[in-house]
Amino acid sequence: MTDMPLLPLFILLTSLLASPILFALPERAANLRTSINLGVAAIKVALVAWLGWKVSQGVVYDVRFTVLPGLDFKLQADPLALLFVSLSAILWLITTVYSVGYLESGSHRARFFGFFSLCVAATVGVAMAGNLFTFLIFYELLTLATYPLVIHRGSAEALRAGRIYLIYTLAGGLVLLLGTLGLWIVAGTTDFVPGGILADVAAEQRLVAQMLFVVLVGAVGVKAALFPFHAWLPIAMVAPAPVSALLHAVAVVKAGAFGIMRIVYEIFGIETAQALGMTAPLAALAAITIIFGSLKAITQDDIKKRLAYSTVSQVSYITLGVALASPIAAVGALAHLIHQGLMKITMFMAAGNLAEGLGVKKVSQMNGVGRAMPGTMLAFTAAALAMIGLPPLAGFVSKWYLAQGGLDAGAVWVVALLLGSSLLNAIYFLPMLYRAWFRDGTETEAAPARQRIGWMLAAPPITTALMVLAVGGFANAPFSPLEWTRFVVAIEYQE
Amino acid sequence: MTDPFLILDLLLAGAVIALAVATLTVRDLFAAIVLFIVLGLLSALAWVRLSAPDVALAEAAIGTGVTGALLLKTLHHLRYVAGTLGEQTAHGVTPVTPVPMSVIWANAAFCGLITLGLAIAFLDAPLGGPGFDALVADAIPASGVDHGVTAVLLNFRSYDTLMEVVVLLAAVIAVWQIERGLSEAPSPDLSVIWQGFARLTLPAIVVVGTYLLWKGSEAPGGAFQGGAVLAAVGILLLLSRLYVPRPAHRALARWGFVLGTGVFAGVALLVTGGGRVTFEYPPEHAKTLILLIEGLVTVSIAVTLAALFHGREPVAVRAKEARHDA
Amino acid sequence: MTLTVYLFVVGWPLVMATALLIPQARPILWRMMPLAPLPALLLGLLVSAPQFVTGDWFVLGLTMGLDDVSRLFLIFTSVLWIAASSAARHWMREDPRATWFAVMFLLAMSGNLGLILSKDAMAFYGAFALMSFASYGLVVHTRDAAARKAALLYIVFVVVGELILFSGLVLAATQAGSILLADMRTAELSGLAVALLLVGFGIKLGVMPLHFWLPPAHGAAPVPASAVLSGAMIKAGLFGIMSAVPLGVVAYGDHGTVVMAAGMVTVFAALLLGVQQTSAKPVLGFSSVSQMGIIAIGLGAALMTPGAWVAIMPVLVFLAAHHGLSKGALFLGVGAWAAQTGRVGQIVLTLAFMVPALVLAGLPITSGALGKEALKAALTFGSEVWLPWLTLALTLSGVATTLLMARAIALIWLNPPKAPASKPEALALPFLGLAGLALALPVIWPLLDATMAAPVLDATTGALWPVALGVAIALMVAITAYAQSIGLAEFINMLTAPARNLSERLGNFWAVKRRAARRLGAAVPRTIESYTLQWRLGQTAIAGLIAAVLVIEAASSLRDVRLVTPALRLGLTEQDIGLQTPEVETEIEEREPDAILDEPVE
Amino acid sequence: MTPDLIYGLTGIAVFAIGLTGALCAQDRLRRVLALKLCSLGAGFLLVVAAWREPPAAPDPVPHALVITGIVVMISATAVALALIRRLQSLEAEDDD
Amino acid sequence: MTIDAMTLTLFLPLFGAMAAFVFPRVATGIGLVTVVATCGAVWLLALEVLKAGAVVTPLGGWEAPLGIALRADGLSLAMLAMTSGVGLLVSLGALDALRDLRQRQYFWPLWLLLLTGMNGVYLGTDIFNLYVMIEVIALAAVGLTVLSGTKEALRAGLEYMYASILGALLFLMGVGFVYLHLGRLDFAGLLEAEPSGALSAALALMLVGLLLKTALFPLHFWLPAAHANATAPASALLSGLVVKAALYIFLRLTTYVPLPDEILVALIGALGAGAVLWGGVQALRAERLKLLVAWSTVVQIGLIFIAFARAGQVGLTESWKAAALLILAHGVAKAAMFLAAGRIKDEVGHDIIRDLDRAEVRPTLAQFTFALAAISIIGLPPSLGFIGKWSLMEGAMAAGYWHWVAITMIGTLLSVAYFSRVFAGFLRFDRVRGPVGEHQGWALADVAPLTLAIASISLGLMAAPILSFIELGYALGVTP
Repeated sequence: MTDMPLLPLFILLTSLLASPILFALPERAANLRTSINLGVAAIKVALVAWLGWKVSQGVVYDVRFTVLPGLDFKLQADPLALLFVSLSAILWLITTVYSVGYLESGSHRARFFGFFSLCVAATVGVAMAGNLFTFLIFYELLTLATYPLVIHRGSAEALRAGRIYLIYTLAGGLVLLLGTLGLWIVAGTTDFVPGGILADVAAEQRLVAQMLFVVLVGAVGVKAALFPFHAWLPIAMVAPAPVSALLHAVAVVKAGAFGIMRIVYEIFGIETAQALGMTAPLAALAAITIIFGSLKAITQDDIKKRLAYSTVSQVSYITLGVALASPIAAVGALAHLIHQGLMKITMFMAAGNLAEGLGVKKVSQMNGVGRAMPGTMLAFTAAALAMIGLPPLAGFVSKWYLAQGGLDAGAVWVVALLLGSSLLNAIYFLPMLYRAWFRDGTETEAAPARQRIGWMLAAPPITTALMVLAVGGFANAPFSPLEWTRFVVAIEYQE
Repeated sequence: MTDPFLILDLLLAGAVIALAVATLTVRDLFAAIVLFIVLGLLSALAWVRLSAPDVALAEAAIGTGVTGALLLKTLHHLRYVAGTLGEQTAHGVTPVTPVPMSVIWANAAFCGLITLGLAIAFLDAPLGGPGFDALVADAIPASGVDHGVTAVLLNFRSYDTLMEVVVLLAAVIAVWQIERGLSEAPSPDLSVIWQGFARLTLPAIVVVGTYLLWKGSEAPGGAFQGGAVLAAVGILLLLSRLYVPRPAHRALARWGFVLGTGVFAGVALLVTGGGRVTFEYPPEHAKTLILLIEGLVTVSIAVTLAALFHGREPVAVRAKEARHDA
Repeated sequence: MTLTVYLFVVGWPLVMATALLIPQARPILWRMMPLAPLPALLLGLLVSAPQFVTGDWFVLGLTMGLDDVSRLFLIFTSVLWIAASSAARHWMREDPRATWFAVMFLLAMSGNLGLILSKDAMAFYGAFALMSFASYGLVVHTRDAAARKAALLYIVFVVVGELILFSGLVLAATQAGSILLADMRTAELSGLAVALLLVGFGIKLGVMPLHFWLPPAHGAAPVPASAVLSGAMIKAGLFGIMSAVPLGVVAYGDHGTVVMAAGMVTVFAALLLGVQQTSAKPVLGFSSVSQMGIIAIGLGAALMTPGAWVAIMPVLVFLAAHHGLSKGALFLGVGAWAAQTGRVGQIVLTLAFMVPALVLAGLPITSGALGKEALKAALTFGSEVWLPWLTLALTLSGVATTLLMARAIALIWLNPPKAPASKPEALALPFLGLAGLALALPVIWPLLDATMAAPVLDATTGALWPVALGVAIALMVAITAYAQSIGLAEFINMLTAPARNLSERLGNFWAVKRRAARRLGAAVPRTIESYTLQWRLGQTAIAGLIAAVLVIEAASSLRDVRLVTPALRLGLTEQDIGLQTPEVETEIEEREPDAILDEPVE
Repeated sequence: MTPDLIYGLTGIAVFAIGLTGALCAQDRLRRVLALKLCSLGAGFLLVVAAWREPPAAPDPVPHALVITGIVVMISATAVALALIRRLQSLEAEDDD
Repeated sequence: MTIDAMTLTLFLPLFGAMAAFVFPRVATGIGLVTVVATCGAVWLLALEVLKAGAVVTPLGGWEAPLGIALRADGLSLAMLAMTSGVGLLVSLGALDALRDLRQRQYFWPLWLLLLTGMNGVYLGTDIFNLYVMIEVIALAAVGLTVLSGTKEALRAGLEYMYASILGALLFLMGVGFVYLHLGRLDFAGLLEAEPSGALSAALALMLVGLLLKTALFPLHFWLPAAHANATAPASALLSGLVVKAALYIFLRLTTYVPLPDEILVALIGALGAGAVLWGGVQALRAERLKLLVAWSTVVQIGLIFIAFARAGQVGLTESWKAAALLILAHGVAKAAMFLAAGRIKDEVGHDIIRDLDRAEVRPTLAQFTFALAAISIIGLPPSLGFIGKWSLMEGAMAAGYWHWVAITMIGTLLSVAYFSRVFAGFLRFDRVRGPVGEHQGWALADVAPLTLAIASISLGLMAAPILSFIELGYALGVTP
């Protein structure tokens, strides 16, 4: 028994209800808006913490009501969901602070924060969806809520980016709808059940099950920026910095990766997926994406684009970990879900600070920025080193587990892949650090846009950088993401 | 054995079809409308032959008479607007791009196919077959009237009839709305003799109409026919300019339009209660109520039809408004 | 008769060389050039060994003959000479010093054949010297600075080598008490004699540290000369050692250790030096050095453990033939490539070039791999202490050779060798022939001498990975080098270019299609719409639809379809549906609770 | 051969003629006429359906329906004609 | 005088219409009160239906074949509820949208008569009565169409009038054939009918008549112009509600009269597919916002017919539910969309899509409303449109009719494409010089469309109750 069975719903509603209020606020009511934003974000963190405590006590949450006969809208708070919910709640709080600072003098703030809030609600919904149908609902909501954020600037370029984003994600969503329908017809349910629901179907109708796998994973693969579907992500970089940060760290891309996880683990079941012969191609695709993304990142001069391609690469670690079908790799994948979020959000906020404070938008302009903005660049450095995978930072932990998992699954190439990818990471991150710290800033001195940034911009990246240090350094501590991940994986692998 | 009437039937049918074709193909619109009126009258004749005098009356009065008047008035207006008032040979009133003959033939071919199909279906159907005859016969005593058609109209299917009056109401509202501020074509110049004729005939027509209404309960005739005949009075009044609507008459006209409907619906509602549902007249008052309704509906119908003929809402027209009322 | 035959075989090139002095005969003689080594080949193929002929009246008594080993040497040497002379015919066509070259070429040929056929020290030495000195003419042929420098180095080494060899032979003859090589082979020679012999022949063999002359000389000589220099002549050193040193009879532990060590060093040091070269032929020269290192390993093992000689000897012969054919092919290949004028020919020849290159590197099943595997097997009879190292070295030599070959191929393209104008296909033919022979060696060899071939045939096919590793390293190096040369960003751009091109092309394709579609999409609906409006097709559709429905209905009534309404299908009656008016006015039945919604709609 | 048969077919023919006219006619007024023909045809059909062999009285219900139909039709006609008048005036104004 | 809820639903708007006509000065007040009261009546009726399943009133006490009975079950009540609910909100929207006194004065009686007609259709069980009702609807609707009085509106209205009359006459001819065959005109008679030539003819005529009135491709020719040129509330009513009446009759009719053949069902679906594709293409081409919305109505009607045909003849027992869901979804969303489009036009001064982004005034709330409605119309979760599309596709997939799934998906993509044109106009700012007065807080006029739009989204989560509700009273072949 729970004393509050609707807790997941409340967590969803906190940001969902905040959104219309934020829409309705007049543009000039900045203080009120800020307090609502921060208040709701804080409440949400508190609620999630409570939920986490409850769930760790073994309380099972299951909120549902019937939408169509046999088809439920269902929220659940299993450990996997909780992992993602906590990530989004915490990062939302931080990003909100950052956005408030970032948009201090911008236009359309009511719209921005309204959709921002909606976007987080959708992410939370994606996390806590108890079946694929509910997942689909929030997945589409996420698309719709992020579109106005992507095109926030309202320029022709932004609109073009938004259109591409919309085409990719809505087409993906449509395919997901098709897949969900197919699943429902074939399996009679769309519930997420550890171990999968398709074992019988896969045994009887192998081809159908395979097609279903391709359709479903392909559909969410669009948001996860899997190789042939990655093109929207770098283009969507026209969005304001907090949006990019959120998009890459928690919301869209992670929703895709999370979807792959749910589909592989809880719709098909890892054994069934393996028996269908679908995990190997998925792993190969992930590998291609990892290398491709890194290679593309090297050639980018625009900081945000470089980071975007880095995301393309890094998110596929998660897919890889899932596809390797090894519990250890799964730990790595899940841990990377969290770790990458922390690292990438740090970097994007730092990049935003560079653009805001110094007008630096290109790698080639980064000379000497370390001295100009030491705090921001320290955070960036920590995240970059973590990305490369230096112990004991966050990235190291997840890569370590992925490599172990690869060996465990008998795929030695994974180790080579990770080494290669880390090398490539180094190739594109180290020059940035080098420029920032060891070159004299000739160009930035001349930049006219130079101005001081407020604490609301400076603090968030430093906070997340500290978290990057913490989750890596104390990876084995109780309640660390890694520990929680192990717990989740034990459930998914039914050990 | 040949029924002598059959020859009449065949002739009549042939004439009807020929007139129908002629109505659509004759080039002059005025002629087309006249042909249509003839067609309507012949149809009414045919329906008399089919023992449907009520229908024939209604068709002759409303379907042909009032409709014909409306059509002619419209044609007059259009020619006035187009500036072709004097030219009797004008073919059309709207500028049109010709439809290719192929399309016309295609349409005709499809319609021929439809005719064929419908004819087969008709021949296949049981003629003189099942109907409401028995039910009506059973129910007539309780209906409060003797004449079948009136019983159906005002009792068994009074709901339909109410809605039919509502249709009229809707039409008059729509027409007022549409024509608001429309400048009028000058009436055809009716000679003094005409006016005198109108003066003489009007009372007679009123008497005929009232009689029809009264007869309706036991013999052919009834509210609609009566109303139509009375409407003819209105039309004559309007045409002869013996009566010119004024803005001040609007309120009265409105009341006139809704009178029948309102009373009809009101009675339908008022009789409820005590286990009776809407429209269920207490048998003892049935005849009275029906007569009341019929009478008032007749007035409404007459006023409405006349108003439909007149068209415009009588308002003080400002020049600007007349031009563009958008 | 037989001595005459032998003398003819050796002397025929000399005759031709003499005839070249007559200008009128030159064209014919040039055309006959490939025929010069032909008698030798026929001798090798037709005569069954062993055979000894003596001509006592020559000098100190001439002894010539053939045994199993020299017969095989004779065959592959003469094949090489045939190929080289065919190539030379075309290579030298326009050369102003063609006659000079031809004379030297024939002299060297004569010497080379002669030393193989010689069975006594004097004849051997004479032929050896003839060959060595005539070769100077070949090396110096172009007369340019590099050639002169190489020739100088060459001649110094030759002179010193001849001196040492002479001392060695004299010492050996003294100790054996006979000038017959066969006697020396069985005598217990002193360590010094053996050492002198080894050094003397070693210079020819090019084993480090006696190799300095070899790569420049091979690089400087014209292509046909390089082919025989590398393919045939350096084998004379091996042949000399095998003929004169009492291998398998006496153990020379120290010598063996030195030779073996030198061999091992040679294998890899040649690699390091070879990759630094900037044109293809010196690289191939270093590859020869490296290959001779392998042979030196075999020799060293035999020197240490005489018992192993029986096993090692056939393998060494095989390796010599293998290397001779492959390397000859490679040198000719460089020439043939250089003669190509078209890109297609170059690419085709590059691909063909890879055949002997891979054979040399030891692709499994080819002679290179078989030889090495056989050598590994034979070495098990030798010192156990060295065995693992030797095996490792031999295996890794595959990697080294692959790298050298890759370097050579790369250099062909990067620094194309020059070639005189001539018919490209005429130069390609000898190359292809040799390459084919090199590839087919494992098949041909048993036909020539089944006994000698046995250990080779018994050998395992060899492993792919050394070659693969070599290729991989080469590729990586190449990529790195390329990346360095064009800059990293550019390089990555290039790497991703296919994807980008594809996406761009797709994008363009789609853009074109989209524009077309947009035009079409704009035009077609407008056209349709205008027709629809003008012809009032919507109106026609009304009639059309009614007609269609009627026709469908008529058709279905003919088809005897059971007509059921959805309501009836579920077996509902009028009463169920509630259409029938019940007796009383308003029907409000009490139904089962489950038909009523659980909760009222808000 | 009975009257109902004759007039029934007549009705169908008039309906079809009207339909053809409604589909083909370009002139606004003519289309109204064509539609009127359709309604006439439908009236024929119902009246015929109500007809019984003479001693028997016809079924009054279809008669009532036809009367209703006639009234409905005149309402529709009136509205259509009003639209035509108004439209023509507007168009004429624009031409000026 | 005890009047049952069903009669009230019918008579309240009728009396309201008369009153509003007679007292033009207070027409607005009368109209609003009437609509609210009608909502109340529908509510009462809903309670009765919830209790009893189906409620039948034989008017005049005459039983069905002779008299006319009114019948309310889940489906008809759902339609009634949609009509009155949407109607109420559109009425509120009309308060602001109709600024001209005369427009207002005529709007109310016409709209209330329209409401009467639609309520009559949803309660009717007699096909001749349905004919009269669709005529009431037609006249009132034409009156509303031309309320703006522009030439375009009049032209469109005339075309609409022709189509309406012709459709009704085809229906009437069908009624004649039904009588010829059965001798009765109530639904129950149809249910008992044995197939015959006359019934087939009747079916053909009535079906096509109804298709013409619902504007199913290729009989849609009158719709876009009519809906695009009417005033905003009129468009909302016409597009959201009026075409649904004929659709409803179509649904009822096909339940009681056997569709002879799979081919006919496939034909209907194919016409729906044509509507989806052609309407989508035309919407992409449309230059004016309201025209685009009107074309999207054509598309949606096509989609409803696809839903109807999604699983063939055998599947009709279930397919009608999908169709009904889509009808409801479209009614609510399209009304919201037209009202929002009207608001945008009012504020910006024009509704040329290409120039929307040049406007310096951006009625944010109306744009937001438009976007919300678009979500439902596109069929994105969790809107009711999504649920409808879901059931459509589910049925088609389960029956193996993949072509309907494909068409639906193409239609969805098309709708994204044409709506994104509009969104780009809303959200682009770089072509405007000077500050944009964007967020102007709440405008009262936006409340009605916004409420409708939010309803269209959130009703999706209530699909299960709605679905079980429309099954009440065995509306269309549902076993208990």
